[in-house]
Amino acid sequence: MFSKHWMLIAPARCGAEMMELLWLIPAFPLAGFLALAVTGARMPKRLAAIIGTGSVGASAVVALFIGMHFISSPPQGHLSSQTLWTWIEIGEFRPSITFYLDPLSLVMTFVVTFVGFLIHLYSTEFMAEEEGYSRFFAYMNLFVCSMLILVLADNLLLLYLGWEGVGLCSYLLIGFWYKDHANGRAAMKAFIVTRVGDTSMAIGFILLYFNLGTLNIQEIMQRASQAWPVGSTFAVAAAALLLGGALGKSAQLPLQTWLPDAMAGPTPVSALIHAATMVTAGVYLIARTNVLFTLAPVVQEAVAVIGALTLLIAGFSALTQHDIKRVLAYSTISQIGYMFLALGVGAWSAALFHFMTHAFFKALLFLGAGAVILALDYEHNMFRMGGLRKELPLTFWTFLIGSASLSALPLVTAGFYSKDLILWYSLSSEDGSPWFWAAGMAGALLTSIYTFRMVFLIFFGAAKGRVSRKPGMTMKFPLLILAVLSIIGGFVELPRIPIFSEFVKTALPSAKTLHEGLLGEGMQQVIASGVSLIGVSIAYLLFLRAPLNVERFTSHPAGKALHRFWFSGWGFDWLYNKVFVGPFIWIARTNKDDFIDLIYGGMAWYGRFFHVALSLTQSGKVRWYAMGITIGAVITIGITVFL
Amino acid sequence: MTLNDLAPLIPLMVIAVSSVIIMLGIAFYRSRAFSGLLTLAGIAVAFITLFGVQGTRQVTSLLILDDYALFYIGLILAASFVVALLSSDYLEGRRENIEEFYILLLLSTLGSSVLAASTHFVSFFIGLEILSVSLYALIAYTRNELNIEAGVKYLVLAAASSAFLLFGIALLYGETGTMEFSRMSSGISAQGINKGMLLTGFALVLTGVGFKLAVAPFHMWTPDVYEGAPAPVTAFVATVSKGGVFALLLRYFIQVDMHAYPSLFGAVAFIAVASMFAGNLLALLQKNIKRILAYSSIAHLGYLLVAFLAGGVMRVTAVTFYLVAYFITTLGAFGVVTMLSGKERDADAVEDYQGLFRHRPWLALIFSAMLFSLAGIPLTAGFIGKFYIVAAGAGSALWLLVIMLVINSAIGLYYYLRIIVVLYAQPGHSEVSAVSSLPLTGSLVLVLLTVLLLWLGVYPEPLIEMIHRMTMRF
Amino acid sequence: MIPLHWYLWLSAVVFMVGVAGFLMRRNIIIMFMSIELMLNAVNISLVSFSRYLDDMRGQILVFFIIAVAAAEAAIGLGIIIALFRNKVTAHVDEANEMKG
Amino acid sequence: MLAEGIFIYLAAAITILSVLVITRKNPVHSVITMLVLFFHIAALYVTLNAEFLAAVQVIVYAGAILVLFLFVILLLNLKEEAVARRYVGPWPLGLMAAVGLFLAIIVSLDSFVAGPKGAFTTEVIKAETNTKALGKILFTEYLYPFEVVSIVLLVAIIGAIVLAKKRLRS
Repeated sequence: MFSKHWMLIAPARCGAEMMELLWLIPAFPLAGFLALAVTGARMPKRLAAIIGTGSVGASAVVALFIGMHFISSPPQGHLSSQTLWTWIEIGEFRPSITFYLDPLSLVMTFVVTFVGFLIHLYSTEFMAEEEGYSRFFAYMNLFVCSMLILVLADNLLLLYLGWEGVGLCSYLLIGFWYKDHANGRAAMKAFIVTRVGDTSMAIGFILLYFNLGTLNIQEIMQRASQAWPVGSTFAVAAAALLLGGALGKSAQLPLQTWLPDAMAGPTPVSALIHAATMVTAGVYLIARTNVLFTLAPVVQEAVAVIGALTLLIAGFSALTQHDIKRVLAYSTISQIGYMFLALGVGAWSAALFHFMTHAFFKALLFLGAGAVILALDYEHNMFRMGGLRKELPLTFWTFLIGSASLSALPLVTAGFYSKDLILWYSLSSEDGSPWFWAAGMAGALLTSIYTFRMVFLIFFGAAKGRVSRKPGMTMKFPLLILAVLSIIGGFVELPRIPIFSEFVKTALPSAKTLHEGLLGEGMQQVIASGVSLIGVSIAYLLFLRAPLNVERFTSHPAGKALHRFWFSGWGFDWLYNKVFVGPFIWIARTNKDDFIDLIYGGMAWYGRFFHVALSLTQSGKVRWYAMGITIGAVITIGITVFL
Repeated sequence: MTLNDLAPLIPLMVIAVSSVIIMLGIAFYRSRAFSGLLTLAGIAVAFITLFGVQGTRQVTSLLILDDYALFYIGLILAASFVVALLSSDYLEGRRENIEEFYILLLLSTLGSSVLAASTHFVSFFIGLEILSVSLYALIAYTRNELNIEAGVKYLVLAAASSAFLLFGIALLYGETGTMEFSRMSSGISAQGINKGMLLTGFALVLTGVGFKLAVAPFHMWTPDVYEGAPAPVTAFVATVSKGGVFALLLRYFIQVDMHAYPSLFGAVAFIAVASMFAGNLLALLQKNIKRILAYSSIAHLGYLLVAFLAGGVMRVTAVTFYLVAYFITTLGAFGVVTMLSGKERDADAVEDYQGLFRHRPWLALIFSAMLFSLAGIPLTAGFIGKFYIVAAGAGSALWLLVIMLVINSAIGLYYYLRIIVVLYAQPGHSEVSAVSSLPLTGSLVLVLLTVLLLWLGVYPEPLIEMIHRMTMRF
Repeated sequence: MIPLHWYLWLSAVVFMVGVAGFLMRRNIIIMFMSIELMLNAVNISLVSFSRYLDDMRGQILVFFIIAVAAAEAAIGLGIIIALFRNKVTAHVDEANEMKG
Repeated sequence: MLAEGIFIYLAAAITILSVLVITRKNPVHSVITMLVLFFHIAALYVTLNAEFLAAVQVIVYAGAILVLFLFVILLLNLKEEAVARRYVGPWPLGLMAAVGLFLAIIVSLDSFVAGPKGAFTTEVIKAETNTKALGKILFTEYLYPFEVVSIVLLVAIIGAIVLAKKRLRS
């Protein structure tokens, strides 16, 4: 009765007070993390699952309510912020704990909480056999909390807190199975490579703070556009430094090497962190600070170029992988490349749109891959799979939907609409160029080839492994929901009905299109559809119909070399090993007794020396102490009287 | 001098009266629980009556009950409340007749509170002596070899340093003709400031106060006394006795306008730098936790003096906030030591803590939180405190001191982390970690302190606001 | 009238003798007596200031110093007895279990 | 002239006696010397118009504190201490530190200027007697510290008992 009553009141209460609940969104996962961390392994698995999943679910519900309210009765200026408290206050340095909600952060929050919730739900079953069950959920909750802080942050310091928080959780979760040293190494690699970017970003933040005198992101954007003319050195430097951070976090060229190795973590982790949310933090950062990038056209151009290159390079690499998760990892890099391309040509909302659809279908693909991997007893190699269509029908169909969406099969898939938008803007935008468009098209072709290569290898052909475990309800349900989202998620932005970009336009300026005449939007859609369909056919021909052709190609010396080159991710790891790691180790080795060591050694030595020397004064003899006081008095008198 | 004057002194009187009640109570009925509860009640009542004091009340020329004094008295009372809670289980079985401990504890709290409210050399001296005299007995309370040694050392040196202090007071009195802080500056300006004898007086006062605060070069007693005293008493020495003295020092030097004497400023700066280096370097390879904490407290007082030297509105806020953070952290750290101490000896060797996380994850986490705060890691109260000090120092352009502070924080990090590493290492062979069960009150106190520590690290604004309001007068 | 400086000199000399005794003698009881000497030196200067400043407050402080000195002596001697029970020595430097 | 003469005698006696106090081998001798010293200091107070303090000096210092010292010396029966070495090993260092402190203090002694004068001139005190004048201030302006000093004594009593009491055999 009470609940009914409450239901009646709730909509009325949902009014202005709704926004007051914003803080609950990150607070729930934080509470979940604390509860799980505090009780540790003592907590029963069931309870850990309920707390871990429930906390994210609760914040998803709050996000939904707030989102609905935001859409139905938008707050003034289409943004609202909630200041919880000011952390410290010293002059201009006034970092507050403030959450800032505008369409951009709302979309991010929505995706993070919903996809996060589904992945948590999936994990309750996926991880059921694992040791450290509650540890897993504690990390995951902490991750969701950090990610929400990151996207809701109103100032640079809070954003940085979230940024480092997700980095930490990524590190912890990649190395979740810490008993295997390779996993620890992968975690370390991810941490160090992203740290390169983080450092650059931190310097950028400091530069912004010292030049513009505020930490508040909106104020920074305002002041920057007033203080810095387009193309000024400061704007370029700041944008470039922030870009560095974005490249590291989003695994873009040249800092992309960590992501494929990050697949060492449990599959839900890969789905949540390394596909749907964290890796897109770079996209978010650039979108959030889009004013800066507009002020620095050079850097914005660089974003587009990097995006185009990355999507191609990663696409080729994905083509050759055996490990199903590595295919998806390269595909993620490639898709984020699309988002960067969109950002680079000023199609901010297209990037965000692709982020959203990508989160749906890539999470779906990872979760589907997880189901396959679990079914085949942790088999990752696609060449040892096959014919799973019959055994795992639901997984097959959902995986197929995800793949279709990834390959942007026309009309029915979400990926089609988002990718199409990017391709269109890469050509028609003021900053676009046919080259970008061509790269995007080539990428689209690659995408559908490697995606359907994956589908054909796993689900078609002869069965090669025995299915030992079939997914239960808690794993199926998220797959279904995500599959639905992978289809209908695209309908919010149809070519003539741009609901999504209308919604976010208060936060992200709409793209300026110039060369309308070169190629109509409809024409370009037809071409894109054709390309993806061609890709699927090629995959069908090469990997299902006549796999021999591929083998013949790869057994040819040149083909072999190319295969190896792509397989190893264009040799970036090799290159970095030779250029950075090798010399670094060499310098460290040869320098072992050299002067840098001498500085540190010397400092330690002096520390020890003074410690020993001063320790002699602590003789334990009262007389000596009294002498110290007397001499101290003499010194004090000496300084005060004679100085 | 009317009854009306008496009203603001009620908090102090409550403390004094409850100690007398306990003393009389002991004569008729000896009971640890009874004395302990009376003590806690007395402190709590005194704390509550603090809120009854309205406005700034000057009681004769000796005491002032302004917001600043009330804040510090509140802090002191809270700290001794914690110490009283920690000591009840600790003392059990360590000596017969532990009820007198509470009388001494209450009276030394009274002494420290008098210091916080002093505006006159006479009340300063008497407050200091109440504090010290009861500390002599508290330090040697359980009467084992180390206790007595620590007690003797503290007694001999404190008495001598009191003599130095008194000589300084006498010289200042002779030069200015008054012992009131507020009238002293007018007395000085009548004299012209750079009088050698006046400065000698200041220097001698600084010596006496420096001894109590345990700053270099008057610091050498600290580790021995900290090690030898019973763990809760060490917590008391480290917090309550220093808090009162520091409150007084701040008030005194603000009222006589220390910044008018560049050389005095130089002397305090010398003491600050010497304390930071001495404290941190001595702690570097130390193997005894109590001694490490002693050395670290020397360094922390050095940091505090940096803020003390900074001028401007932020000085008092920075100092006070840092002291609050220091109180919480120190009480927490010594609380952990107290809880782990066996009856034979205190748990003060670093090896005693090896692998503590495996036996007692909670205690290890709390201890790590305290150490993080001491090291000034973000999201703890210690970080905010240090941040304010750096900001205050930088605001007054004391760059050299700020750089020294930063260097020393880096050195400090080393030995704090060293302990933390030990906490999470494989367990060693120590009888201390095998203490059967932890007393409930102590555990609750520690949890509360940890919550406070994190709370202040994440949400320090209310306290800062409060400090700002309370100390606005300066 | 005798110059105030003379009293100050006397006070400083007695203080020095007190400090010297405190730093030189082995016996802790003599050390205590040295502290009393220092306090007496302070008292001499305070009483003379009081006289020369036409102000009674210096004498008040002396009064308190004497009272406190008595208290310190009492507790000091108590602790000396405790030390003697433990170590059978009045040589305070022999109590150095703790150092470093 | 007489005043100067008396001062010079008292100052010389005080200096010499205090040196004797810290150099006697037998602690009992030190105490006795100190007794004489305190009488001289009391006499000095009398010349400074502080009769009350002179009396307190004799009663409390000589009568109570020194007796306490004597009592402890006898109680502890420090015969061996009496024949042992008088000074600590590095005593010259201690002496130097003491002399250094002395020099640091007296170096600016000449710059000493007495502060502003108060209301209690010799005539006022003569009219009122020293004790009465002292009492008046003590029991008005300094009433609280006067009361609080009793707490110092209380602490001392409790502390001394706590520390010196014999352990119970349980």
